[in-house]
Amino acid sequence: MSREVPRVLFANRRPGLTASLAEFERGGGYRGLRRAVAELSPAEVRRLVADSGLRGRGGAGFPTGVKWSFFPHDAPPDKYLVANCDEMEPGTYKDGELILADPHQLVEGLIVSAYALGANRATVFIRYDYERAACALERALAEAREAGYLGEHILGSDFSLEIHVHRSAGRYILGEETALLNGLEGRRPNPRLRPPFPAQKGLFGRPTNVQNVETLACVPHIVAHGPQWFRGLARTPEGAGTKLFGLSGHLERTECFELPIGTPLREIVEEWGGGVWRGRRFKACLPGGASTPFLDARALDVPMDFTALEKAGSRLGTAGVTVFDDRTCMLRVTHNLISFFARESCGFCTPCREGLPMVRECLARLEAGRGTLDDVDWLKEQVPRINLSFCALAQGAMGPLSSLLALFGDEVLDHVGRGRCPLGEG
Amino acid sequence: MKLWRSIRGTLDAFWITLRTLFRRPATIAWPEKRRAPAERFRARIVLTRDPQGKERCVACYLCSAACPVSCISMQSAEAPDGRRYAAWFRINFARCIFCGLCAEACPTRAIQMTPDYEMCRRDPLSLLYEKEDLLIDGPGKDPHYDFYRHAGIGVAAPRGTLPGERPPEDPGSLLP
Amino acid sequence: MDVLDEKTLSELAARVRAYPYPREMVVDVLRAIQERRGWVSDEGVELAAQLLRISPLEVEEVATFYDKIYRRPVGRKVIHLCDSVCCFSRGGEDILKHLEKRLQITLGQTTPDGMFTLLPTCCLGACGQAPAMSVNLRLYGHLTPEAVDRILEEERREVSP
Amino acid sequence: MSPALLSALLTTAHVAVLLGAVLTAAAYLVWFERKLLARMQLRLGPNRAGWAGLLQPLADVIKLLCKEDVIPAAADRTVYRLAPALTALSAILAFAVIPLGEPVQLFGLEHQLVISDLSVGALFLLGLSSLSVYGVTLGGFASSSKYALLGALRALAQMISYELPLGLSLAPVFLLAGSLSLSDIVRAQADFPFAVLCPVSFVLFVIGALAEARRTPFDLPEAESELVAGYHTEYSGMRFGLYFVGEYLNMLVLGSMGTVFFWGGWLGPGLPGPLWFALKVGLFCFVFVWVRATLPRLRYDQLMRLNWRWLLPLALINLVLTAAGAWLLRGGV
Amino acid sequence: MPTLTIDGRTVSVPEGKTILEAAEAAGVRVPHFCWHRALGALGACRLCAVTVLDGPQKGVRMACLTPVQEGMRVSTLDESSWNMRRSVIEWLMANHPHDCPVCDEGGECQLQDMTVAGNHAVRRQRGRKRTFHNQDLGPFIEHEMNRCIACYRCVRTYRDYCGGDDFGVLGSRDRVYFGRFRPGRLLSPFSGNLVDVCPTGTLTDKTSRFRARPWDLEEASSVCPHCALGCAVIPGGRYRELLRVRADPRPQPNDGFLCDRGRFGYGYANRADRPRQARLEGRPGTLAEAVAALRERVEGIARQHGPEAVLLLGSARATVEANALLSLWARRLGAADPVFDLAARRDGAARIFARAAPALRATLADVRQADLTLVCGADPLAEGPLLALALRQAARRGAAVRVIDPRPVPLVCEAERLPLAPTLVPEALRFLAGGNGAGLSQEVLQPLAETKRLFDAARRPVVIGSAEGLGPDGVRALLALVAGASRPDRDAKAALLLPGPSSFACARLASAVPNAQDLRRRLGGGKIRAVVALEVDPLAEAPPAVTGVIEKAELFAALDYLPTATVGRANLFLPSAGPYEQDGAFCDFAGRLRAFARVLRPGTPILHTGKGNHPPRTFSPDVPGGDAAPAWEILAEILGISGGLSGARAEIEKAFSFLQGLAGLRADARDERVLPGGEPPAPPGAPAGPEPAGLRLLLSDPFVGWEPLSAHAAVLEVLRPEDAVYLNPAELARLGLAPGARARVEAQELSEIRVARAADLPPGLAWVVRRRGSALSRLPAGEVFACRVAREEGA
Repeated sequence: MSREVPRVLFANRRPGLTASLAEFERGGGYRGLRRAVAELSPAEVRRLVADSGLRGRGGAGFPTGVKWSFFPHDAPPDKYLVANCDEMEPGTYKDGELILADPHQLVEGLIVSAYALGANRATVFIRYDYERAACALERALAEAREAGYLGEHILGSDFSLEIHVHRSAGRYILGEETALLNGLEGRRPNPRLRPPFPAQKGLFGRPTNVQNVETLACVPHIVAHGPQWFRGLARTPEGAGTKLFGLSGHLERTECFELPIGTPLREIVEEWGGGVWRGRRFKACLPGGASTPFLDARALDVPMDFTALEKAGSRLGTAGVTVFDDRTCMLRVTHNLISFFARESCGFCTPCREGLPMVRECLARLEAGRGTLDDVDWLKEQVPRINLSFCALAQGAMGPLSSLLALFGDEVLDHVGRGRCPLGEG
Repeated sequence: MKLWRSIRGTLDAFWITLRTLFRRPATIAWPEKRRAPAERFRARIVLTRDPQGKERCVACYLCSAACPVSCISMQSAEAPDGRRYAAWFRINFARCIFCGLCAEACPTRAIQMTPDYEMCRRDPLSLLYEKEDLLIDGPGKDPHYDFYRHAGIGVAAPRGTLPGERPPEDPGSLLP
Repeated sequence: MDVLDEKTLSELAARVRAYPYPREMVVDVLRAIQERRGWVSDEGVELAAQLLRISPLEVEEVATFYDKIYRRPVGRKVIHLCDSVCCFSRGGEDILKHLEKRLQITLGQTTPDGMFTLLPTCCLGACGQAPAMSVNLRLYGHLTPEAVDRILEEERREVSP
Repeated sequence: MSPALLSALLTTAHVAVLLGAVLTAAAYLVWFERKLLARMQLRLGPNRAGWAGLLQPLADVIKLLCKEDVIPAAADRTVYRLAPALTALSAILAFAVIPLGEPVQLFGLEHQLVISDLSVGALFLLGLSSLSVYGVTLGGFASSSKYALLGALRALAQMISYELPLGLSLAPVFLLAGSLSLSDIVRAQADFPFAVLCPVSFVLFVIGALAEARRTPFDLPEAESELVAGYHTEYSGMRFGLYFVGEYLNMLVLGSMGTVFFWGGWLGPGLPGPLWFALKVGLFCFVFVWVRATLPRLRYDQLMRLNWRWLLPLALINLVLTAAGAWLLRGGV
Repeated sequence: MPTLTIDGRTVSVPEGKTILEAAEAAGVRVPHFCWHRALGALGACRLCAVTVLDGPQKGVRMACLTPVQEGMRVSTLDESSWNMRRSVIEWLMANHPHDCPVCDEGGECQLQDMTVAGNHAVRRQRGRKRTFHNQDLGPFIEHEMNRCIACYRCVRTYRDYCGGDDFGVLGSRDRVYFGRFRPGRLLSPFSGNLVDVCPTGTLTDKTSRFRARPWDLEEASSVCPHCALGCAVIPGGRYRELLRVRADPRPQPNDGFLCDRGRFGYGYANRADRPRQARLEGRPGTLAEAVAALRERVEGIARQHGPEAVLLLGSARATVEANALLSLWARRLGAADPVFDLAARRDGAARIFARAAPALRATLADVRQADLTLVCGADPLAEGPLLALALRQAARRGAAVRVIDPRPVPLVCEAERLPLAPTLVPEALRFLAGGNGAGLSQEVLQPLAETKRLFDAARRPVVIGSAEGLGPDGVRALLALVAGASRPDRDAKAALLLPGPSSFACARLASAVPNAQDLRRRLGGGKIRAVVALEVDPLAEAPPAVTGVIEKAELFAALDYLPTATVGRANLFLPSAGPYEQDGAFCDFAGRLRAFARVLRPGTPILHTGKGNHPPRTFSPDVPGGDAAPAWEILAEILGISGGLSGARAEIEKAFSFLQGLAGLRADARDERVLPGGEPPAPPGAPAGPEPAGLRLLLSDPFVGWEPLSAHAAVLEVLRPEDAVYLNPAELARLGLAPGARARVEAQELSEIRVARAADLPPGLAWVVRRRGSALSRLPAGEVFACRVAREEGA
């Protein structure tokens, strides 16, 4: 907190408190909505968002404007907008923080986005464990409805919207947008075959747009302040806006910060995270949640931006930065990650259902020092093949594994050579 | 040079046959003299039992499928404990050529070849061996093999209790 | 029927009537059933099926998929201990060992007094407070063995003051 | 008793003894071949009938006589019946001109140890060997069976083809002996057997003889792996026996020819002439068996190529060279 | 039509097809598990990996999900896709049990094939294998969950294609479980398809469990004899025992699916009590004796008493050839045409439909492609189960399904119902065709008008009726409706459900004279002295007026392979061969001749001759119980026709011009010939009598229990319906009957005790489901009788 940073999404954040409607409005809330409804056509809103360079904050980083351009705005109702708050990726907790701090931002974002897309029904899909956030959101929805921001004829326009809150009951796979739609429909939440894409046939066979909570929260700010302002927030020319970075792992301070896109990793670790804990040294980190490839110390000066991180061999993902100190066995960490993915697989396609548990067994063997060089070779050949899975879950699991073999291959071989963990663990 | 080699090659052969003429014949005059066949000798076929004394044959029809002269026929049936067994099993030794393909095809080590080769009869019908004629009391070769302990379908022991198996999965389990 | 009380049942039935696709309420109905009994029994699945006008199997397909729908009996408090990478790297395993020792059960089991069921869970969204666990949806972070002891004590007291 | 009558009686007895001896020899040649082959293949061979299986030929004959004589329904019955006899007959007739030794004094008469010492004995032999093709071919055709037909066709082509090198291999011998009488040919070898003088002829003769006798490696007409039994597939009982005997008689005939033409017939030190003759024929038979135990069967195209591309030109060259050599030796007159 | 190259073979396929389908067309086999021709792509197994060498997305792709593009170059042999497929096999085999020897799928197992094809010989995993508990899925399907590879084919078949809702996938990750909520019988009447679609031994046929390996089975292309739809099947038998029936995987006509009646109803062929020996006046004899006796005695009676003394009964389940030869015999004797159906109403309806223009007759494929289907007075699930499945496929494509029937007709798809008394259905059809709807009440007319709007808008409507339900008047209205609606731009078609696999041909063979009605007159004359029943059971199917005459006949001859009541009573019995034991032809409900080939020779199964043990050790040229001959062969012998089947067929072609082409039919080539239309019979002079007053009895057929073949299959016992009489709840109360009470039902001098049940029926109607052997079941279905239902006191 040594540096002055713009505060957009966390402007109303106070520790332990949730901003009320009054607080939100005091800070300029619902200005974007008012402007959109009163001055802009839906197409203009979409244009603003496209110009702002906003990219999805849910992990894939797909440009929101492009995604919206696929949406059939002119199709007859029903059209749906879904806010994805099934935030179950290890290392990621920003959406929960966002809703708890300032739920109205999401509500406004949903309304403006629904206006832009012509959607007449919006649903917030919220994970089981975010019960507090769900309650806060429901309260905010009630307040908004009371204030006329929601319901029939919003702010006197002929635009109407209902927002539902759907509480889930666990399972990481529901974060995948088509699985989420199946879950919303009350079916088994397996990912769906694409095409048809949700924009064509989504919830109940109707056009549906699924967006991350943080993405939606950015939309009213863009409408209120303009795309140029939003682009100017970032520290790299390719980037746009700020980003919620959830810090975790072996850092002195593990909190969620709003920082401009493009903030270098070193600054995040050393200044915002307070440096690696217990005075140890940085060994590696997951820059964007459990499904992103590891970065090692050589990548500390990479700006945390979608394109720059891709060049560095990883992804910005959800920007949940998990840091590991130099006493950590990366094989052990990968084993834990793969266990997570294997357990959270929906069991639909073979590579994920059968392949991941086999990789987990193999890593367990290696970690216990019972592995062989054949096991290492076997792991290497699994990566491209499991990557051919049906949805992105198993592909996400291959991120850490492939980077483990690429960056920490010697450490893995050390396990085989010594017959135990070289770091004395396990 | 090539011609010379051809001629030498031909003459060599003559030398070999001529030399062989003065060697002791390998053939012996059975039945005056008898030789003890090796354990792997392929003669009369038997059906063996597993280490628990139960029939090894699961009547999978693989031996009859492998048999080049179609001398094996059977009918499989299911026992109350879920075991598959041969309701009847017949080998027509009048047709059998003792090639051993049946024993090779047998996935349960039930059908085995023995060294007993002296089984000529004048009446071909008496060479039809039924299950009771074929079944022996012991496990024969590979005495410790027990197919159902490796099959993985919960016949020899309750599901998931054998060394190679995990306990049965419960899709409704509380554990994620 | 003992699975749901009359009031909830009629509320749910009313919502079912209002929805064009009643099936989308399956998680809500199951959670409502679970709220009353702590878990969803076979009868609960059948009731949900009846309510939603789908077959019990179709309810069961969904119920067995979600890990927070309990299809087997649980204790009065369900402890979900996060075992994902952030909590794991900050000593989550030690907390698990401590819990197992303290409650004398292993993962998936319920204490003999029917008080606690100990279950692992994937990330609770409390990575900043690792290691973390939740007890009946109440989140506890920054766990230490001492804190765990205190929490267990408090949770126990809440049920039987 | 008039000498003419005595001579007639003697000749009759000679014929009878020769016939008996030759047939017995043929029968025991079978035993000899089976035993020899067995030993060359590390087997025991016939050992059940009599000591060392010596009664086996007898048992075989009895068996063959007792067997049912089957004639295929579609067969040409007359030719079918006749054909085996033709084979055996042509082989037996050959012995009429083969001299077994110098004339002996019997009951005061000089008796030739040959039934008829024809001045063109050699041609007679060649003619008979050509005739034996008929027995084989007609038998095969008359059987009305595909195997028999194929066997017959093969036999026909093979025997006619190999007659050429066989005949041409003998031409140098006639050249050197200056006679076609077998006795004269034998006597012409008093100093050197022709095998030494014209080894190429001898080799050609042996190969040709093997082919004429349809023996390994030239046993294509009865290649059992392809044609069951070739031209005699359909034959059973004693008719089959006749073919069988014919084949072994043929062996004896060819052995005798080899002995007469190349190894000086009955000539030899110490032992009486006929014994020498028998020994030499026996040696030939041994070689025939030895070849059978050693060489595999040729393919049909190889068989034909060997004859037309190698043996025939070689025989012609040999003839020319021998003629030239003889001409030079005699001083170029 | 994009053109692409697969493994060097060039192929053009329609736009939108996937690489996998293109490969199939090019003759390149791409390994797959979850893809299924009728179910489409899913993308779960990931086995169909191929390498796209040239195309918009290069690299390893799933063949089943990648649409073809012009100029694509695809390799299935490329190392990277080959490696992917190897890995998929390795993953699947890591937990697959080592039990192929005791698995019934062994020999026709796709996983086995793929494991061998993928060179997977050594399990590289050291981990322990996953296990599951199995469920009892009832008497038809065996469940072995350990063998499952989670290809999801079963769920998609059972739920999506067949419309069942009690089988699905439970759990998640690597413990997904395919089963039911609770153990128990699978309730869908199409559950047997799980056996065919499961690529491993997870779901296998319990009825033939452990009986034979596929390579030992004698199989042949055949036609299902259980109803008139003519589904293509491949029965398999061994040791003279019919062991299983599977659907022909080819798409036409039944799309590779079968109903449980057709699949599991084969037990009649193996019954120990099946009559296999000829019988003359109670004395066993040879077939030759019996044939000679039959000819002499029938000809004798015809000479002595005139040809009208001979009554020949044809059969819906005998082959077309046998029925045609029977007709020919009647001609030669100078007797009246055989009676092919004892139910006059059904017979009349069938004869009209059999003469309709071929273009108006819908096939199963037409039903699947339809955009509107009307089901009037028919119960497809009972009378032609695959038609109900075809209806579901139409509904899945978005077709509306409307049911006009007083009964709560069960279907496997969503349908809108309009309960209408059977007598009013023809009028409703006339209304749809543009009639004024006289006689229809206002509350019926309103939904009918809505239906008419839909019908007029539909481009490919199919109207489905049943011969029993519609009767002659209804069929006329039905044909008039579709004929009037057919225009160049739209294709309206009609389907009529008929009782048996030869019904259509029989109806065509029957002369235009209404012979079933004529029968009453002939029976009344008391002239009948000889009755020949060809594979028909009049004693169980005909009312007492008919059976009384038959039983009194001087000669009562029966040809059959089922142990029916008729066979028991006949004084001359000739064993005939069952449908899978002969070559012959059936004729499906759309009038297409369908040839089938012999699977087994007739004979007592070794199962019975060996009494569960090995067959006896004797040499004999005779097959035990092998005296039976195909009915057409017996009749050809009687008629003096030589030359086997082709001789008989040539003779038939000569005699019946509409059967032209019969001789050229071949079973394996799936030859079809459509019977031409003809001049419909004149309407009967007097319409059916007035509707009886008071309580009316309506009979209908069940899925299992009436159809003669499956009624003799013991394994289907569980599917047999309860002996119940269904009444409107108000009616029940009026009669003083509680649901579950025993009630005596009387109609037409027949009476029977049944359990009273409430059902969603119009008032004034008592509904009884027929069961072979029960008294009321001798009444014809479709007609309405006055009846009495009263409480039955006492035990």
